[in-house]
Amino acid sequence: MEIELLAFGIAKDIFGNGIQKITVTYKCSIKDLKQELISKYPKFQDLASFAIAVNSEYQADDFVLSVKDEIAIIPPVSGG
Amino acid sequence: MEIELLAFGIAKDIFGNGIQKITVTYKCSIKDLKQELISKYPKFQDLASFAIAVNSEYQADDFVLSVKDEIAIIPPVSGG
Amino acid sequence: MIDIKLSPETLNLESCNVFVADPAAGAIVNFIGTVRNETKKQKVLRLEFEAYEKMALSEMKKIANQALEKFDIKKIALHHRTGVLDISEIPVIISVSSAHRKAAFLACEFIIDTLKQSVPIWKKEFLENGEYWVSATP
Amino acid sequence: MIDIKLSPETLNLESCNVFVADPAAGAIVNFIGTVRNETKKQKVLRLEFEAYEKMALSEMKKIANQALEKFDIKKIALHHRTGVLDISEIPVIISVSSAHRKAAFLACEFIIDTLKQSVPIWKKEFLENGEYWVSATP
Repeated sequence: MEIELLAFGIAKDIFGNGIQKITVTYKCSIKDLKQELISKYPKFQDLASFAIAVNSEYQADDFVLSVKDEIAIIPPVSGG
Repeated sequence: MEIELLAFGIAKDIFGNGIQKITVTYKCSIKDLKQELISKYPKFQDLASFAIAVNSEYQADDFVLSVKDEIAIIPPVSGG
Repeated sequence: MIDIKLSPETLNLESCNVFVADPAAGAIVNFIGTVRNETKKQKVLRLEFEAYEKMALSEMKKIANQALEKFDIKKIALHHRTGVLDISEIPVIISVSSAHRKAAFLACEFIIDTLKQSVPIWKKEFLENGEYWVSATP
Repeated sequence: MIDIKLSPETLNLESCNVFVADPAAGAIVNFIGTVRNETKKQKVLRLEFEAYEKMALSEMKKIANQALEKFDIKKIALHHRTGVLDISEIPVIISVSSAHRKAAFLACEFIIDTLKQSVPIWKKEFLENGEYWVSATP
Protein backbone atom coordinates (compact mmCIF):
# COMPACT_ATOMS: atom_id res chain seq x y z
CA MET A 1 0.00 0.00 0.00
CA GLU A 2 1.06 3.58 -0.53
CA ILE A 3 1.21 5.81 2.52
CA GLU A 4 1.95 9.48 2.92
CA LEU A 5 4.56 10.58 5.45
CA LEU A 6 4.83 14.00 7.03
CA ALA A 7 8.45 14.92 7.60
CA PHE A 8 9.93 17.60 9.85
CA GLY A 9 13.37 18.94 10.72
CA ILE A 10 16.19 16.83 9.37
CA ALA A 11 13.72 14.24 8.01
CA LYS A 12 12.32 16.89 5.70
CA ASP A 13 15.87 17.62 4.49
CA ILE A 14 16.48 13.91 3.83
CA PHE A 15 13.33 13.63 1.70
CA GLY A 16 13.83 17.11 0.26
CA ASN A 17 10.14 17.53 1.01
CA GLY A 18 7.70 17.89 3.90
CA ILE A 19 5.39 15.19 2.50
CA GLN A 20 6.70 11.97 1.00
CA LYS A 21 4.77 9.06 -0.49
CA ILE A 22 6.22 5.63 0.09
CA THR A 23 5.05 2.14 -0.77
CA VAL A 24 4.98 -0.36 2.11
CA THR A 25 3.49 -3.81 2.61
CA TYR A 26 -0.11 -4.20 3.78
CA LYS A 27 -0.29 -4.41 7.62
CA CYS A 28 3.03 -2.60 7.77
CA SER A 29 4.15 -2.01 11.36
CA ILE A 30 6.16 0.98 12.54
CA LYS A 31 9.17 -1.31 12.80
CA ASP A 32 8.68 -2.32 9.14
CA LEU A 33 8.29 1.33 8.11
CA LYS A 34 11.52 2.30 9.88
CA GLN A 35 13.39 -0.50 8.10
CA GLU A 36 11.90 0.53 4.77
CA LEU A 37 12.91 4.15 5.37
CA ILE A 38 16.46 3.21 6.30
CA SER A 39 16.82 1.01 3.24
CA LYS A 40 15.42 3.64 0.85
CA TYR A 41 17.01 6.66 2.56
CA PRO A 42 20.20 5.45 4.29
CA LYS A 43 20.69 8.87 5.88
CA PHE A 44 17.99 7.94 8.43
CA GLN A 45 20.60 5.66 9.95
CA ASP A 46 22.76 8.67 10.77
CA LEU A 47 20.09 10.16 13.05
CA ALA A 48 20.47 9.90 16.83
CA SER A 49 16.98 8.33 16.72
CA PHE A 50 13.62 8.88 15.10
CA ALA A 51 10.09 8.17 16.20
CA ILE A 52 6.85 7.73 14.30
CA ALA A 53 3.68 9.51 15.30
CA VAL A 54 0.31 8.29 14.08
CA ASN A 55 -2.57 10.75 14.19
CA SER A 56 -0.49 13.06 16.41
CA GLU A 57 0.43 10.38 18.97
CA TYR A 58 3.76 8.64 19.43
CA GLN A 59 3.36 4.92 18.68
CA ALA A 60 5.55 1.93 19.45
CA ASP A 61 7.29 -0.35 16.95
CA ASP A 62 4.49 -2.96 16.91
CA PHE A 63 1.79 -0.47 15.94
CA VAL A 64 0.23 -1.39 12.56
CA LEU A 65 -0.32 1.41 10.07
CA SER A 66 -3.37 1.99 7.93
CA VAL A 67 -3.71 4.09 4.76
CA LYS A 68 -6.06 6.54 6.49
CA ASP A 69 -3.59 7.39 9.29
CA GLU A 70 -1.70 10.65 9.43
CA ILE A 71 1.84 9.35 9.79
CA ALA A 72 4.72 11.63 10.75
CA ILE A 73 8.45 11.10 11.11
CA ILE A 74 9.71 12.68 14.32
CA PRO A 75 13.49 13.11 14.42
CA PRO A 76 15.02 14.09 17.79
CA VAL A 77 13.05 17.10 19.04
CA SER A 78 14.76 20.28 20.21
CA GLY A 79 12.12 22.79 21.23
CA GLY A 80 12.35 25.23 24.12
CA MET B 1 25.29 54.40 79.13
CA GLU B 2 22.20 55.37 77.17
CA ILE B 3 21.73 53.79 73.77
CA GLU B 4 19.13 54.31 71.09
CA LEU B 5 17.37 51.29 69.64
CA LEU B 6 15.65 51.11 66.27
CA ALA B 7 12.60 48.87 66.43
CA PHE B 8 10.64 47.26 63.62
CA GLY B 9 7.60 45.04 63.24
CA ILE B 10 6.33 43.65 66.51
CA ALA B 11 9.27 45.23 68.42
CA LYS B 12 7.96 48.65 67.42
CA ASP B 13 4.54 47.68 68.76
CA ILE B 14 6.10 46.53 72.07
CA PHE B 15 7.88 49.87 72.52
CA GLY B 16 4.98 51.81 71.03
CA ASN B 17 7.69 53.58 69.06
CA GLY B 18 10.22 53.03 66.26
CA ILE B 19 13.05 54.51 68.32
CA GLN B 20 13.54 53.76 72.00
CA LYS B 21 16.22 54.98 74.38
CA ILE B 22 17.38 52.53 77.02
CA THR B 23 20.06 52.68 79.69
CA VAL B 24 22.52 49.79 79.77
CA THR B 25 25.84 49.12 81.48
CA TYR B 26 29.10 50.27 79.90
CA LYS B 27 30.56 47.50 77.68
CA CYS B 28 27.10 46.02 77.33
CA SER B 29 27.07 42.94 75.09
CA ILE B 30 24.19 41.91 72.86
CA LYS B 31 23.42 39.17 75.36
CA ASP B 32 23.20 41.79 78.13
CA LEU B 33 20.99 43.99 75.97
CA LYS B 34 18.60 41.13 75.25
CA GLN B 35 18.31 40.36 78.98
CA GLU B 36 17.74 44.04 79.75
CA LEU B 37 15.03 44.22 77.07
CA ILE B 38 13.26 41.12 78.37
CA SER B 39 13.35 42.42 81.94
CA LYS B 40 12.03 45.88 81.00
CA TYR B 41 9.62 44.70 78.30
CA PRO B 42 8.54 41.14 79.18
CA LYS B 43 6.66 40.83 75.88
CA PHE B 44 9.99 40.25 74.14
CA GLN B 45 9.93 36.82 75.75
CA ASP B 46 6.79 35.96 73.76
CA LEU B 47 8.61 36.38 70.43
CA ALA B 48 9.71 33.31 68.47
CA SER B 49 13.17 34.93 68.54
CA PHE B 50 14.81 38.27 68.01
CA ALA B 51 18.19 39.33 66.72
CA ILE B 52 20.22 42.49 67.12
CA ALA B 53 21.82 44.24 64.18
CA VAL B 54 24.64 46.73 64.70
CA ASN B 55 25.33 49.19 61.90
CA SER B 56 23.15 47.10 59.57
CA GLU B 57 24.88 43.78 60.29
CA TYR B 58 23.61 40.88 62.36
CA GLN B 59 25.88 40.42 65.38
CA ALA B 60 26.29 37.53 67.81
CA ASP B 61 25.56 37.56 71.56
CA ASP B 62 29.17 38.36 72.57
CA PHE B 63 29.37 41.53 70.45
CA VAL B 64 29.96 44.60 72.65
CA LEU B 65 27.91 47.70 71.93
CA SER B 66 29.12 51.27 71.79
CA VAL B 67 27.11 54.49 72.06
CA LYS B 68 27.93 55.47 68.46
CA ASP B 69 26.52 52.24 66.97
CA GLU B 70 23.22 52.11 65.13
CA ILE B 71 21.50 49.32 67.02
CA ALA B 72 18.33 47.67 65.72
CA ILE B 73 16.01 45.02 67.11
CA ILE B 74 15.17 42.47 64.43
CA PRO B 75 12.16 40.30 65.31
CA PRO B 76 11.54 37.25 63.05
CA VAL B 77 11.60 38.52 59.48
CA SER B 78 8.82 37.74 57.02
CA GLY B 79 9.57 39.40 53.71
CA GLY B 80 8.88 37.96 50.29
CA MET C 1 -6.57 25.88 33.91
CA ILE C 2 -4.14 25.93 31.05
CA ASP C 3 -3.38 28.29 28.20
CA ILE C 4 -1.37 26.75 25.33
CA LYS C 5 -0.11 28.70 22.36
CA LEU C 6 2.17 28.06 19.39
CA SER C 7 2.76 31.15 17.34
CA PRO C 8 5.05 32.84 14.79
CA GLU C 9 4.50 36.14 16.65
CA THR C 10 6.60 37.57 19.50
CA LEU C 11 5.56 35.92 22.77
CA ASN C 12 4.05 38.08 25.49
CA LEU C 13 5.09 37.44 29.10
CA GLU C 14 2.54 39.80 30.55
CA SER C 15 -0.39 37.98 28.95
CA CYS C 16 0.96 34.68 30.38
CA ASN C 17 1.16 36.18 33.86
CA VAL C 18 -2.28 37.77 33.57
CA PHE C 19 -3.66 34.35 32.65
CA VAL C 20 -2.12 32.54 35.63
CA ALA C 21 -2.84 35.29 38.19
CA ASP C 22 -5.17 34.04 40.91
CA PRO C 23 -6.22 35.59 44.23
CA ALA C 24 -5.43 32.26 45.91
CA ALA C 25 -1.89 32.21 44.46
CA GLY C 26 1.11 33.31 46.49
CA ALA C 27 3.67 32.68 43.78
CA ILE C 28 4.18 32.87 40.04
CA VAL C 29 7.26 31.28 38.49
CA ASN C 30 8.26 32.07 34.91
CA PHE C 31 10.68 30.25 32.69
CA ILE C 32 11.66 32.34 29.68
CA GLY C 33 13.87 30.75 27.06
CA THR C 34 16.11 33.22 25.24
CA VAL C 35 18.24 32.69 22.13
CA ARG C 36 21.92 32.49 23.16
CA ASN C 37 24.66 33.96 21.01
CA GLU C 38 26.82 30.86 21.41
CA THR C 39 26.61 27.08 21.37
CA LYS C 40 29.50 24.72 22.05
CA LYS C 41 31.92 27.66 21.65
CA GLN C 42 30.54 28.58 18.23
CA LYS C 43 28.86 31.86 17.45
CA VAL C 44 25.11 31.55 16.80
CA LEU C 45 23.68 33.92 14.18
CA ARG C 46 20.01 33.01 14.61
CA LEU C 47 17.70 30.04 15.21
CA GLU C 48 14.75 28.68 13.34
CA PHE C 49 11.97 26.71 15.02
CA GLU C 50 9.78 24.34 13.02
CA ALA C 51 6.79 22.59 14.60
CA TYR C 52 4.43 19.75 13.76
CA GLU C 53 1.76 22.12 14.93
CA LYS C 54 -1.22 19.90 15.61
CA MET C 55 0.84 17.34 17.53
CA ALA C 56 2.97 19.98 19.27
CA LEU C 57 -0.16 21.62 20.66
CA SER C 58 -1.51 18.26 21.79
CA GLU C 59 1.79 17.31 23.48
CA MET C 60 2.04 20.73 25.16
CA LYS C 61 -1.47 20.27 26.51
CA LYS C 62 -0.59 16.79 27.80
CA ILE C 63 2.46 18.15 29.64
CA ALA C 64 0.45 20.97 31.21
CA ASN C 65 -2.21 18.51 32.35
CA GLN C 66 0.44 16.19 33.77
CA ALA C 67 1.91 19.14 35.69
CA LEU C 68 -1.53 20.01 37.11
CA GLU C 69 -1.87 16.41 38.31
CA LYS C 70 1.63 16.10 39.75
CA PHE C 71 1.97 19.46 41.51
CA ASP C 72 -0.23 21.58 43.76
CA ILE C 73 -0.48 24.47 41.32
CA LYS C 74 -3.27 26.76 40.11
CA LYS C 75 -2.77 27.69 36.44
CA ILE C 76 -0.30 27.26 33.60
CA ALA C 77 0.48 29.27 30.50
CA LEU C 78 2.78 27.56 27.99
CA HIS C 79 3.62 29.52 24.86
CA HIS C 80 6.10 28.49 22.17
CA ARG C 81 7.33 30.48 19.21
CA THR C 82 7.93 29.25 15.65
CA GLY C 83 9.95 30.72 12.81
CA VAL C 84 13.25 32.60 12.72
CA LEU C 85 14.49 34.13 16.00
CA ASP C 86 17.41 36.47 16.54
CA ILE C 87 19.73 36.49 19.55
CA SER C 88 17.88 37.37 22.79
CA GLU C 89 14.47 36.65 21.28
CA ILE C 90 12.15 34.35 23.22
CA PRO C 91 11.30 30.84 21.92
CA VAL C 92 9.33 29.76 24.98
CA ILE C 93 7.53 31.15 28.02
CA ILE C 94 6.18 29.03 30.86
CA SER C 95 4.18 30.67 33.63
CA VAL C 96 2.88 28.75 36.64
CA SER C 97 0.95 30.01 39.66
CA SER C 98 0.59 28.22 43.00
CA ALA C 99 -0.40 28.87 46.60
CA HIS C 100 3.13 28.01 47.82
CA ARG C 101 6.25 28.67 45.78
CA LYS C 102 7.95 25.25 45.77
CA ALA C 103 5.20 23.67 43.65
CA ALA C 104 5.44 26.42 41.02
CA PHE C 105 9.24 26.03 40.76
CA LEU C 106 8.96 22.24 40.41
CA ALA C 107 6.12 22.44 37.87
CA CYS C 108 7.92 25.04 35.77
CA GLU C 109 11.08 22.89 35.59
CA PHE C 110 9.05 19.75 34.90
CA ILE C 111 7.27 21.47 32.01
CA ILE C 112 10.41 22.77 30.29
CA ASP C 113 12.31 19.49 30.84
CA THR C 114 9.43 17.44 29.42
CA LEU C 115 8.78 19.83 26.55
CA LYS C 116 12.38 19.42 25.43
CA GLN C 117 11.94 15.63 25.41
CA SER C 118 8.60 15.13 23.75
CA VAL C 119 7.11 18.13 21.95
CA PRO C 120 7.61 17.88 18.17
CA ILE C 121 9.41 21.16 17.65
CA TRP C 122 12.78 21.33 15.92
CA LYS C 123 15.47 23.95 16.23
CA LYS C 124 17.92 24.75 13.45
CA GLU C 125 21.04 26.63 14.44
CA PHE C 126 22.54 29.05 11.94
CA LEU C 127 26.25 29.16 12.73
CA GLU C 128 29.02 30.88 10.81
CA ASN C 129 30.02 27.60 9.14
CA GLY C 130 26.55 26.32 8.27
CA GLU C 131 23.09 25.27 9.46
CA TYR C 132 22.43 22.37 11.81
CA TRP C 133 19.32 20.69 13.19
CA VAL C 134 20.02 20.52 16.94
CA SER C 135 20.41 16.99 18.39
CA ALA C 136 19.48 15.36 15.08
CA THR C 137 22.67 13.31 14.83
CA PRO C 138 24.66 11.68 17.65
CA MET D 1 25.63 42.28 37.79
CA ILE D 2 22.88 42.92 40.26
CA ASP D 3 20.00 45.36 40.49
CA ILE D 4 18.52 45.74 43.99
CA LYS D 5 15.46 47.81 44.77
CA LEU D 6 13.20 48.43 47.75
CA SER D 7 10.26 50.63 46.93
CA PRO D 8 6.76 51.71 47.97
CA GLU D 9 5.80 51.79 44.27
CA THR D 10 4.33 48.96 42.20
CA LEU D 11 7.13 46.62 41.09
CA ASN D 12 7.84 46.26 37.40
CA LEU D 13 8.62 42.79 36.04
CA GLU D 14 9.57 44.05 32.61
CA SER D 15 12.29 46.32 33.96
CA CYS D 16 13.72 43.37 35.94
CA ASN D 17 13.81 41.21 32.82
CA VAL D 18 15.31 43.99 30.71
CA PHE D 19 18.06 44.34 33.32
CA VAL D 20 18.95 40.62 33.35
CA ALA D 21 18.68 40.12 29.58
CA ASP D 22 22.01 39.09 28.09
CA PRO D 23 22.96 37.83 24.62
CA ALA D 24 24.88 35.00 26.30
CA ALA D 25 21.82 33.93 28.34
CA GLY D 26 19.62 31.03 27.28
CA ALA D 27 17.23 31.29 30.21
CA ILE D 28 15.55 33.78 32.48
CA VAL D 29 13.70 32.55 35.57
CA ASN D 30 11.34 34.83 37.48
CA PHE D 31 9.92 34.41 40.93
CA ILE D 32 6.99 36.73 41.53
CA GLY D 33 5.44 36.79 44.99
CA THR D 34 1.74 37.65 45.00
CA VAL D 35 -0.51 38.47 47.95
CA ARG D 36 -2.76 35.48 48.69
CA ASN D 37 -6.35 35.93 49.79
CA GLU D 38 -5.99 33.29 52.51
CA THR D 39 -3.60 32.17 55.23
CA LYS D 40 -4.11 29.18 57.50
CA LYS D 41 -7.75 29.00 56.36
CA GLN D 42 -8.39 32.64 57.29
CA LYS D 43 -9.36 35.33 54.82
CA VAL D 44 -6.63 37.91 54.24
CA LEU D 45 -7.81 41.49 53.61
CA ARG D 46 -4.41 43.03 52.84
CA LEU D 47 -0.76 42.95 53.87
CA GLU D 48 1.63 45.63 55.04
CA PHE D 49 5.39 45.37 54.56
CA GLU D 50 7.77 47.32 56.77
CA ALA D 51 11.52 47.33 56.12
CA TYR D 52 14.66 48.40 57.91
CA GLU D 53 15.62 49.92 54.62
CA LYS D 54 19.34 50.44 54.86
CA MET D 55 19.97 46.96 56.23
CA ALA D 56 17.38 45.31 53.96
CA LEU D 57 19.17 46.70 50.90
CA SER D 58 22.52 45.54 52.23
CA GLU D 59 21.20 42.02 53.00
CA MET D 60 19.51 41.81 49.58
CA LYS D 61 22.82 42.75 47.96
CA LYS D 62 24.65 40.09 50.02
CA ILE D 63 22.19 37.41 48.91
CA ALA D 64 22.51 38.40 45.25
CA ASN D 65 26.30 38.32 45.50
CA GLN D 66 26.17 34.92 47.21
CA ALA D 67 23.96 33.64 44.37
CA LEU D 68 26.43 34.94 41.78
CA GLU D 69 29.22 33.04 43.57
CA LYS D 70 27.28 29.80 44.07
CA PHE D 71 25.61 29.45 40.67
CA ASP D 72 26.68 29.83 37.05
CA ILE D 73 24.38 32.76 36.34
CA LYS D 74 24.67 36.07 34.50
CA LYS D 75 22.57 38.77 36.18
CA ILE D 76 20.09 39.22 39.01
CA ALA D 77 17.32 41.72 39.65
CA LEU D 78 15.81 41.61 43.15
CA HIS D 79 13.03 44.07 43.87
CA HIS D 80 10.94 44.21 47.05
CA ARG D 81 7.91 46.33 47.78
CA THR D 82 7.05 48.15 51.01
CA GLY D 83 3.76 49.55 52.31
CA VAL D 84 0.20 48.28 52.06
CA LEU D 85 -0.57 45.67 49.38
CA ASP D 86 -3.94 44.33 48.29
CA ILE D 87 -4.69 40.77 47.22
CA SER D 88 -2.81 39.78 44.02
CA GLU D 89 -0.35 42.68 44.33
CA ILE D 90 3.35 41.85 44.11
CA PRO D 91 5.64 42.11 47.18
CA VAL D 92 8.72 40.67 45.49
CA ILE D 93 10.19 39.99 42.07
CA ILE D 94 13.36 38.00 41.45
CA SER D 95 14.76 37.71 37.96
CA VAL D 96 17.83 35.63 37.12
CA SER D 97 19.49 34.99 33.76
CA SER D 98 21.89 32.17 32.94
CA ALA D 99 23.41 30.36 29.98
CA HIS D 100 21.71 27.08 31.02
CA ARG D 101 18.37 26.93 32.76
CA LYS D 102 19.14 24.77 35.81
CA ALA D 103 21.40 27.41 37.36
CA ALA D 104 18.75 30.13 37.01
CA PHE D 105 16.10 27.93 38.68
CA LEU D 106 18.44 27.07 41.56
CA ALA D 107 19.59 30.66 42.04
CA CYS D 108 16.05 32.02 41.98
CA GLU D 109 14.94 29.55 44.67
CA PHE D 110 18.07 30.19 46.73
CA ILE D 111 17.43 33.94 46.63
CA ILE D 112 13.79 33.78 47.73
CA ASP D 113 14.51 31.15 50.41
CA THR D 114 17.40 33.19 51.83
CA LEU D 115 15.53 36.49 51.60
CA LYS D 116 12.76 35.03 53.74
CA GLN D 117 15.32 34.02 56.38
CA SER D 118 17.56 37.05 56.63
CA VAL D 119 16.29 40.27 55.05
CA PRO D 120 14.85 42.66 57.67
CA ILE D 121 11.41 43.09 56.18
CA TRP D 122 8.27 42.39 58.20
CA LYS D 123 4.84 41.46 56.98
CA LYS D 124 1.67 42.32 58.86
CA GLU D 125 -1.44 40.38 57.91
CA PHE D 126 -4.79 42.14 58.15
CA LEU D 127 -7.33 39.39 58.80
CA GLU D 128 -11.01 39.75 59.59
CA ASN D 129 -10.32 39.26 63.32
CA GLY D 130 -7.29 41.51 63.65
CA GLU D 131 -3.74 42.34 62.57
CA TYR D 132 -0.76 40.03 63.07
CA TRP D 133 2.97 40.30 62.44
CA VAL D 134 3.75 37.10 60.54
CA SER D 135 6.03 34.59 62.33
CA ALA D 136 6.62 37.02 65.23
CA THR D 137 5.41 34.62 67.91
CA PRO D 138 5.80 30.81 68.02
